[in-house]
Amino acid sequence: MIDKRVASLREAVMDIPHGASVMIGGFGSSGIPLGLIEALRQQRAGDLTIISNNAGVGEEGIASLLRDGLVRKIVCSFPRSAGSIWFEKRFEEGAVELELVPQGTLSERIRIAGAGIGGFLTPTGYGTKLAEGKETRVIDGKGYVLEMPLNADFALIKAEASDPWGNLVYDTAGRNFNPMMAMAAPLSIAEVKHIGQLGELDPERIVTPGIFIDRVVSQETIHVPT
Amino acid sequence: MIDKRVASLREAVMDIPHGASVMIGGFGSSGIPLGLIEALRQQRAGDLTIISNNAGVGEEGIASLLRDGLVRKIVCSFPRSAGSIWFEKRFEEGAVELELVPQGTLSERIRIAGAGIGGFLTPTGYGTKLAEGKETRVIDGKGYVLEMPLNADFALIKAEASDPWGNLVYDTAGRNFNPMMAMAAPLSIAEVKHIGQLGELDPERIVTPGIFIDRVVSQETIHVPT
Amino acid sequence: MFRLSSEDMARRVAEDIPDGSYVNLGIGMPTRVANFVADDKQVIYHSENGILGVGPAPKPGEENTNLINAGKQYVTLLPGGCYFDNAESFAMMRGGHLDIAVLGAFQVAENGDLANWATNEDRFPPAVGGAMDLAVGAKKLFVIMRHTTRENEPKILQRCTFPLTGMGVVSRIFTDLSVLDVTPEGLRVIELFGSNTFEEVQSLTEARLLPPLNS
Amino acid sequence: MFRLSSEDMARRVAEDIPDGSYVNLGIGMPTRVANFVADDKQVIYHSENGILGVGPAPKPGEENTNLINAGKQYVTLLPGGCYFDNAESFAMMRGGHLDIAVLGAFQVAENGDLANWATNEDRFPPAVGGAMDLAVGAKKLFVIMRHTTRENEPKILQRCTFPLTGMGVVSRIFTDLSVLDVTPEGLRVIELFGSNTFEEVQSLTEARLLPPLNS
Repeated sequence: MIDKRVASLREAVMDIPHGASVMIGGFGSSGIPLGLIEALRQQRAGDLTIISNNAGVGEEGIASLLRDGLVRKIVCSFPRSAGSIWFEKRFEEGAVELELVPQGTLSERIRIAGAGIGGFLTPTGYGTKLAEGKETRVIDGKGYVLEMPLNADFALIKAEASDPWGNLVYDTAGRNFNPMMAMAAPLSIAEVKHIGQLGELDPERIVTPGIFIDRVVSQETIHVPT
Repeated sequence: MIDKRVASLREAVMDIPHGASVMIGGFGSSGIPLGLIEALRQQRAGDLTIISNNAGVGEEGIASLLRDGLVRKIVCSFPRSAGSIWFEKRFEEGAVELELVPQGTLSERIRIAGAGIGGFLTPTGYGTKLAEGKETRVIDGKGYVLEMPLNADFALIKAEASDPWGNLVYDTAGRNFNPMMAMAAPLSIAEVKHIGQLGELDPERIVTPGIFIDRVVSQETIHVPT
Repeated sequence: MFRLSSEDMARRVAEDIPDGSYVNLGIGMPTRVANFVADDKQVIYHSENGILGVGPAPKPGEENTNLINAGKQYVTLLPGGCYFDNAESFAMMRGGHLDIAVLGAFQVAENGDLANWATNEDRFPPAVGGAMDLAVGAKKLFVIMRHTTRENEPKILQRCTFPLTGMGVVSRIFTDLSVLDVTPEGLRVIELFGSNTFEEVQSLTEARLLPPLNS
Repeated sequence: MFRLSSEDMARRVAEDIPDGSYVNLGIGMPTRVANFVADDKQVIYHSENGILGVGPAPKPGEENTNLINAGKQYVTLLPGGCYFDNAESFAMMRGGHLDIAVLGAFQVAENGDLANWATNEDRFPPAVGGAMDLAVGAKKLFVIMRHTTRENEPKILQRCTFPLTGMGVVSRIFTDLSVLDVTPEGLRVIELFGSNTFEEVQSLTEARLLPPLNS
């Protein structure tokens, strides 16, 4: 029997160890697994490498991991936003390392890691500082940078609904990085609003097939301890 | 006003010229734009390069283009099936050139052509006859072949339903190569069962965003002349 | 010198967006261009996080935290719009499917080089987002920016001095003084606002300009 | 020699498919394995054209020409199944997300090389389909084939003489005579069917075999 449901956010992230690399879905306020991040923060694993489009704002989400000193390195495209105070502070202190990746290169590097592809040639960033030290080539007069796969030990995913097999449907623009990240980690954990019965989700609306998901946890049945 | 509807299959393929490269969606009997192929056959453009997973069976679809001598070259993964008599005949005669591509490499080459990527490294085919003459490299002990984008002048797409903006939803496994091919040609033409009003399609179910589609033609309003 | 207001700059860019275009508007001033596109034009807006057919801001109380644009503002979806993941969104951008992207800039060079993501004196950690992908991918890249810095230094240069976003990517520059096209021959002034003369605009530009073709 | 029937070969493969596995079955004999997986196991079948959760054949009259498997047979979708495009389907395969793939073969070499898509005497134009992607991508690759050709020539060789599908990709070989594992030390017999002896199986195998560990 395949049943990927776990009973609590705490249990869902319990085995993420010190030093792990963790992908976290989301774009701004959209599609972020805030419950899983909070459970990870309380779990106190540190020295983390976080891969996410943004670096968090205010006091919640990735910002709370930075505030608590749990992050060693962050890989993202847009760390600085209105309110990204904890990222800015930790970066200025030299406490957190930043790998800045153009957004489309970030999502494609994650996708190819999940797709078993060893690298790809992108025109993005050619001739810029972000391509320094990278292999390049010119094909038919157009310059390309060779970019490599980006995977992680764990992926924290946010979706709208799931089923016991881990199939996921999303709400509006909440997809963003979640579908690719679900593919790129050997252990992908999804936080959803609702887990239905098998067959309840419209198969034509499923965006992330359950094969990419290892655990699902529903906000209906769990409570984030504070 | 954006309105991509055209009145007939004939009109939809009218400007495909002699010598054009044409992608055709489908896998076996599934998701093939049979009406557009028949209109293309009647239009009599020849010397075509056809990119499709299969080479047609019986007397319809790609097989009818081969029978009528309209195809110069075929790029596919699985040309030989029960009933692929016209492909076999034309191939034996030396009348049609074959470029055989592993299926996953075929769909990814088409995808990257649509995604503006200049090449990718795949482990598929490494050390085999299908990688002969291609650039290879070994990364962390694993061998990869560099594969290049595959685009075409036109793409013929089959979907279930559309709207005036060209958004497409599919039926079950009818997606197959259609979504990637829609991206990889400057002129993509979709044959659908039904064209609804704008807003009629569930935005969460749309698989091919209309930006990739240039013309849609509905089987409801058109009739294939015979 | 006659200088357009920010609003009029956005209005001028909007004039050059044809009916039926797929358009991505960058964060900040570029986003305002949408306010001035004539009602008789149908323009489909793309948002890099994964939306095509972005609609206006929702009514108060109807905001959905998942439904935001690249600038993290609440938006809605028009009928005919749809959603997709970030990899597909950037496939659209990088793959040349968007007709027009409008971006702000720190500097533009006469060969079309764009610098809009970092300066040499950053006190903040850098951020790049989707600018580099848009720069290489859009069929036409419009830049909207003031012609000079607040200190009246030229921003249109022979070579950019700030880190590049993309090489030779800009199609057209809309400033508060004029409109300029990047051409194989160099930067050509195609419109002068108000009473501005070619010589006046040249004097505020480091790159050498070509005069309007019909002047 | 004791030789398993095709049915019993498929039954034997089915025994080695664990509960909860994601499995791709190749066209032909591999597809029959599904018929013998015990009812108390939940196995999710993948079809390369873009299905996860492939169900049994539809009732007559309920066929959908769009809903077919890789072998072009009509199928159904189980509750919990879903659809995706071919690029995503092969991302699953190439990316190592499938637990087991079962393929037929012309030849297997002692180092795990697989030859299953072309011979040297093809009278037909070649076809490769998804075999090469499955070969490199599945976590475990099971081969199901007769131990020898119809002419009693060995198919398990020191080196394949037919064009390769993949290098060093096979995990386990199920033949009508025995089950063999590809190990760093070489091909090890892990099961002998009926009264077959190690020596008898070796005599029908070109590659040198290692005896069962507990024999």
